[in-house]
Amino acid sequence: MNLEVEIAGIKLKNPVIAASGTFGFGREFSKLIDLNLFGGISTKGITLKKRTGNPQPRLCEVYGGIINSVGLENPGVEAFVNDELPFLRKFDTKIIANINGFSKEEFMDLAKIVSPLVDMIEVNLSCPNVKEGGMVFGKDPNKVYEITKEVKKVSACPVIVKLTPNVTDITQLAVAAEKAGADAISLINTISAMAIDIETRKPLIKMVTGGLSGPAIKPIAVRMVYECFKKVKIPIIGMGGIMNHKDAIEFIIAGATAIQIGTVNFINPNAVYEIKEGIEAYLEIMGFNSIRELVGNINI
Amino acid sequence: MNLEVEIAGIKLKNPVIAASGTFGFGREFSKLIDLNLFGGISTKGITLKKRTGNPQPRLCEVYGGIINSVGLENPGVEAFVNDELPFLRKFDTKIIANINGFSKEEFMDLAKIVSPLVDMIEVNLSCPNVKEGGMVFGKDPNKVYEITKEVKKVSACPVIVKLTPNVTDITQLAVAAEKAGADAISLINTISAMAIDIETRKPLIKMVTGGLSGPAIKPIAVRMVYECFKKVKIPIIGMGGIMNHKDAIEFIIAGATAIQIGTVNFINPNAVYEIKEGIEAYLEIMGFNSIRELVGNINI
Amino acid sequence: MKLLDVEIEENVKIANDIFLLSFESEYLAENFKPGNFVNILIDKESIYPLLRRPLSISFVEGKRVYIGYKVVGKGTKLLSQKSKGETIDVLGPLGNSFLTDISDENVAIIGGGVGIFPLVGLCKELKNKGNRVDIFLGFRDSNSMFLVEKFKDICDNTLISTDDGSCGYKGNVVDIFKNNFSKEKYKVVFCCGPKPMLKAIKNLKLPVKCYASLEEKMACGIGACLCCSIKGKDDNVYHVCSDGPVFDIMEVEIE
Amino acid sequence: MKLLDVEIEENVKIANDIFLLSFESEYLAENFKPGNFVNILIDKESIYPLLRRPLSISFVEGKRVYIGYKVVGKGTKLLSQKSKGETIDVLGPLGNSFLTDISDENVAIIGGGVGIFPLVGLCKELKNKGNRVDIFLGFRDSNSMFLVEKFKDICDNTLISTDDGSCGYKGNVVDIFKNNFSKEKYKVVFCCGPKPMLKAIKNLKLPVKCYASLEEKMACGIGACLCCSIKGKDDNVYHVCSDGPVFDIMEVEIE
Ligand SMILES: Cc1cc2nc3c(=O)[nH]c(=O)nc-3n(C[C@H](O)[C@H](O)[C@H](O)COP(=O)(O)OP(=O)(O)OC[C@H]3O[C@@H](n4cnc5c(N)ncnc54)[C@H](O)[C@@H]3O)c2cc1C
Ligand SMILES: Cc1cc2nc3c(=O)[nH]c(=O)nc-3n(C[C@H](O)[C@H](O)[C@H](O)COP(=O)(O)OP(=O)(O)OC[C@H]3O[C@@H](n4cnc5c(N)ncnc54)[C@H](O)[C@@H]3O)c2cc1C
Ligand SMILES: Cc1cc2nc3c(=O)[nH]c(=O)nc-3n(C[C@H](O)[C@H](O)[C@H](O)COP(=O)(O)O)c2cc1C
Ligand SMILES: Cc1cc2nc3c(=O)[nH]c(=O)nc-3n(C[C@H](O)[C@H](O)[C@H](O)COP(=O)(O)O)c2cc1C
Ligand code: FES
Ligand code: FES
Repeated sequence: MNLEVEIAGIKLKNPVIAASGTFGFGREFSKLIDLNLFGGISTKGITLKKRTGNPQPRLCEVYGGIINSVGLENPGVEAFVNDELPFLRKFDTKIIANINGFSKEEFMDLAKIVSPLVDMIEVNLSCPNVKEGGMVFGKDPNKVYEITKEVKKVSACPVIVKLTPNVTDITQLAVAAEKAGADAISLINTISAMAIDIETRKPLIKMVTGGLSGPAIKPIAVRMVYECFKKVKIPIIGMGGIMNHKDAIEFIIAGATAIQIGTVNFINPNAVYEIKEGIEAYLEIMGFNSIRELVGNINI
Repeated sequence: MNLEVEIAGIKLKNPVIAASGTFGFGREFSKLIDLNLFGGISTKGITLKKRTGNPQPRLCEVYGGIINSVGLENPGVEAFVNDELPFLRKFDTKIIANINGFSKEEFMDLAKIVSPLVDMIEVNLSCPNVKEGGMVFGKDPNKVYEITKEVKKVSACPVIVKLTPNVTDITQLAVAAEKAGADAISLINTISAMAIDIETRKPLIKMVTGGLSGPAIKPIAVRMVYECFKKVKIPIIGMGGIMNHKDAIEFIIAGATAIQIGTVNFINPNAVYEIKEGIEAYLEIMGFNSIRELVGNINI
Repeated sequence: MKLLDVEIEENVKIANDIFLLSFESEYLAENFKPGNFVNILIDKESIYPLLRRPLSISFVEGKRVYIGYKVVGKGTKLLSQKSKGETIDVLGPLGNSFLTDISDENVAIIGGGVGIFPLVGLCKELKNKGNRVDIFLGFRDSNSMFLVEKFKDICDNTLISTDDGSCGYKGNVVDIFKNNFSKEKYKVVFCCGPKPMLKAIKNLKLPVKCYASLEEKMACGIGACLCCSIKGKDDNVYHVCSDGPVFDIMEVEIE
Repeated sequence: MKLLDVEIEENVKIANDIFLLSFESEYLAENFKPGNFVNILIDKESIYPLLRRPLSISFVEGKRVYIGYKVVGKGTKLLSQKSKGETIDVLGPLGNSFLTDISDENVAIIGGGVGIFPLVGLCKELKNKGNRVDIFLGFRDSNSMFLVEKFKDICDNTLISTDDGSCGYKGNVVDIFKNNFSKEKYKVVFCCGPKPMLKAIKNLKLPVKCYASLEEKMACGIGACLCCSIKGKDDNVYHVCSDGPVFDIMEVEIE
């Protein structure tokens, strides 16, 4: 069964990509699973300078999901290029650098530095856990357009724009990204959320709100992928709460060319394998010849 | 322990209200539980004319939640007033009429008819399951302002405006409602969502998308209540995924004066009782003298 | 109807993926009418599955209530893992029932798959009232057959069909029924089973009254949430949980 | 580290809300170092609880691995309901370990509450290497005491304190330790327990090395998600799961 998918001329051997921020730079998970299994790996969000991230607590569990507020802790682009990328490059999988600027110029600088060294870059216009940049830009279609356009100009590799779900109409962001020349969009990033410890009456996340991920957000994510699929022609990378191959298939039917898995990695590091196998079996049973036939193939 | 809360001069003996659309007009649940337990009951959404609602399927289950697309099936305002209200009026609980227009004028007409007969009206500017009115109006702060203003003019009782979470910034809606004279706001209505049957590749909801409710949406709802609490002075009625007294207390700490319970009624019809008792015990253990001390009493 | 915590007496596999569960409940046993169902909360702490699951009461014996079900998804799987002594939360009896105030008549009953379960209680009641009952049972194959002996004990004639012919007639249960039906022979027809079966029966446009027990996804099970709507004649809307599950087959749209 | 499906051998209550779980795993037993923990997936199908739960390996005996835990929330409650023969999914061994390549030294170890569990393996190892080990154990009251006999068997001195004085010294375990401590007496100090206890120990500014095992909420448990950060000196960030859980107490901020 052919699981190969193509995004802007880049061939992924299968549609399963590790989601940014849940997989570090692959090193830790490489001890548990074969990274070659992945169609691609999106790195932990990278910034120009090293960041120590947000204060504790950064994590809490809620019904069917987790809220995180890591706040883009990362070693900075230089350390990424020197210390992390060579390791990742050893594997037969596409490397996607998730980049995070706090201004248009920073996004451009990051793109200039990493785009020649990776297969794709993912412009994170949706981080809910930083006070500038991220979602602050990403909620505004004009900003999405502007940043995408500039990044495209300087990027040596295809550009994915990662969209935030915390908006009235995500398709406006998708259309803005497409118009600006994005090669693909990825969605959704986490949904802004909050939980309170009723004993201490303190928020369970130090920054008060954080980003909700995991199964709880899946039906919202599937809806958004479907909405975007109707509005843009560029490939969509879908994610949000995928726990197994059935969830992944839902996203593909809704219009996703590829999918990313995040939170599930913490629970079941074998998820990539199970999802890949599950999709393959499904395609066979349902009589499809290739996964491409399934993308957006919804019966309305 | 004093559980009484006040909204625009109306005293609710406790803060637990049955959420609109999950409780019909009380008749069915009255066979299972004592309706006098509720601080208030928000009725099934009422329209001027009878509506048969959306086609089947209208319901599906997802991780930690349900998606519904009832589409405001209801007998129309006349039948409500004649056939349903007299029954509801027998109980010692505040009756809130949830009204749904497809134009400003319809909202006004509904308010004129029902407001003299009930304790409060809840202007539903957030139904995701109709093609006009509802959320289509409710996403636009200007429309929220306009409709609230006109409804306030003609209403003989306090006006609650029910807000949609499907927006970039729910506080804009809250502020618009407050400026227009709303006596309270209630949030959140369901979140637009979608699920697909991977065998048939059909959406599990006939109208393709529906509204997500239940525990999955709780952290999003708590966040929105907290955001609104910081922006408006009028009381907030919080809801979204409340399953037990702990969840209810989270909403109150986040800033809700009262709470509504929806989906949980389907699972545990005793929830109202358990939540009321649970809040009471909590207040006692934590040394509060009244529930009012808890509203918005968050430790940041 | 009441909310009841009941203790499982038995929960046994009786065919491929098919289980028969029983518990004691005087209240349910006394108030049961054939066609009624219950809405079961399998695990109070669970948020997935979240909702209760509607299952028909198959039959009662003394205080003992029997429910038969097929494992199709997460809820029924969880239920099948419960053992004797464990407690489940049951809301019921719910819904209307088959019209059974007839006596000394010839009745035909058609059941397909798990739709067969609620027919046990119906057959018992009709026989108690002195009717002659022919039952037509459709199964996928001989491995998925259940309760056949029970029906043979109760009914006058038990006709069986399997899709693959591994037992009884080969083919569709509606065909067998059609071949046996005549206006003179039967006064009334009852049926329960998958939608295609019910649709085929409706399309026969029988010259006698025919009542079908229907299914729709349910949240509340008591008529409050309006999720389980079904279209009737003249743009009427019914609710399967409270107006049904049993309807005059000609009065509702079966899609 | 490996992902292992292990079969529960025993899961018994040993004090108020406190359980001791064991299973056989040659791999874990062989690779275990005192201080290591595992990340346990209690129920593969569950979405609430969703994440794995980090629990220290308390000690090993042959191939048998022991884990002690307190029921505090949904995950540990579910775990306490598992019985012999049931399978759990265990990821481990994880984290660094207490520095134990010392011999013929005097060592003080302080444990509070469930922080006592990982100290059993530590004491065993230190004794094996010929050290003299004094352990200070703090419990809430005599009903919440556990493994005391085990420590008495292993260690040279076992000093106990309870908050209410119902057993041993009345008061805080740090106070007892402080009264017994001198620079000459102990070469190194190890500790594990609730944050207030660790903070109090840090505030003693001991003139000898002191290592503490810390806790932070964890998602991955292997250093990938960066949720379990802890501030070190000079604006450094460590991760409790991969750089820890054991840290030089003076090198990290304990809030
Ligand atoms: C009035 C009534 C009586 C029924 N009686 C029986 C019976 O006696 N024996 C039996 O085996 N089955 C019966 N069913 C069908 C039974 O309710 C479903 O098989 C069951 O809910 C499946 O749950 P699940 O979690 O295993 O499946 P899932 O597919 O995981 O369930 C997902 C959701 O869909 C709903 N659902 C799935 N299938 C059906 C269905 N066919 N009808 C209604 N809702 C469904 C579930 O309740 C749940 O909300 C009856 C249904 C109704 C409405
Ligand atoms: C490295 C390490 C070793 C540990 N060793 C032990 C041990 O040997 N024995 C023992 O009883 N406990 C130990 N704990 C604490 C144990 O992880 C928590 O008590 C447990 O996760 C609670 O889960 P729950 O579902 O019952 O509680 P809940 O409160 O429902 O859990 C909610 C969330 O908070 C997390 N959480 C809650 N309490 C803690 C905590 N104290 N530390 C970290 N995360 C927490 C849970 O993992 C979960 O993600 C250890 C923690 C860490 C980090
Ligand atoms: C702990 C954590 C850290 C994350 N960090 C990033 C990040 O650095 N950049 C980014 O684009 N997305 C980040 N995300 C979002 C995920 O990539 C993904 O969009 C989201 O978690 C939804 O997918 P899931 O439900 O499968 O986890 C992070 C998510 C989690 C849980
Ligand atoms: C089946 C169903 C029908 C609903 N109908 C209405 C309605 O008519 N009017 C309205 O304002 N909200 C309606 N709602 C939304 C609820 O009142 C509530 O805002 C939402 O379900 C979130 O709360 P919950 O998670 O506790 O259910 C409906 C919800 C459900 C599940
Ligand atoms: S299931 Fe709620 S009305 Fe029928
Ligand atoms: S728990 Fe993921 S880095 Fe420590």
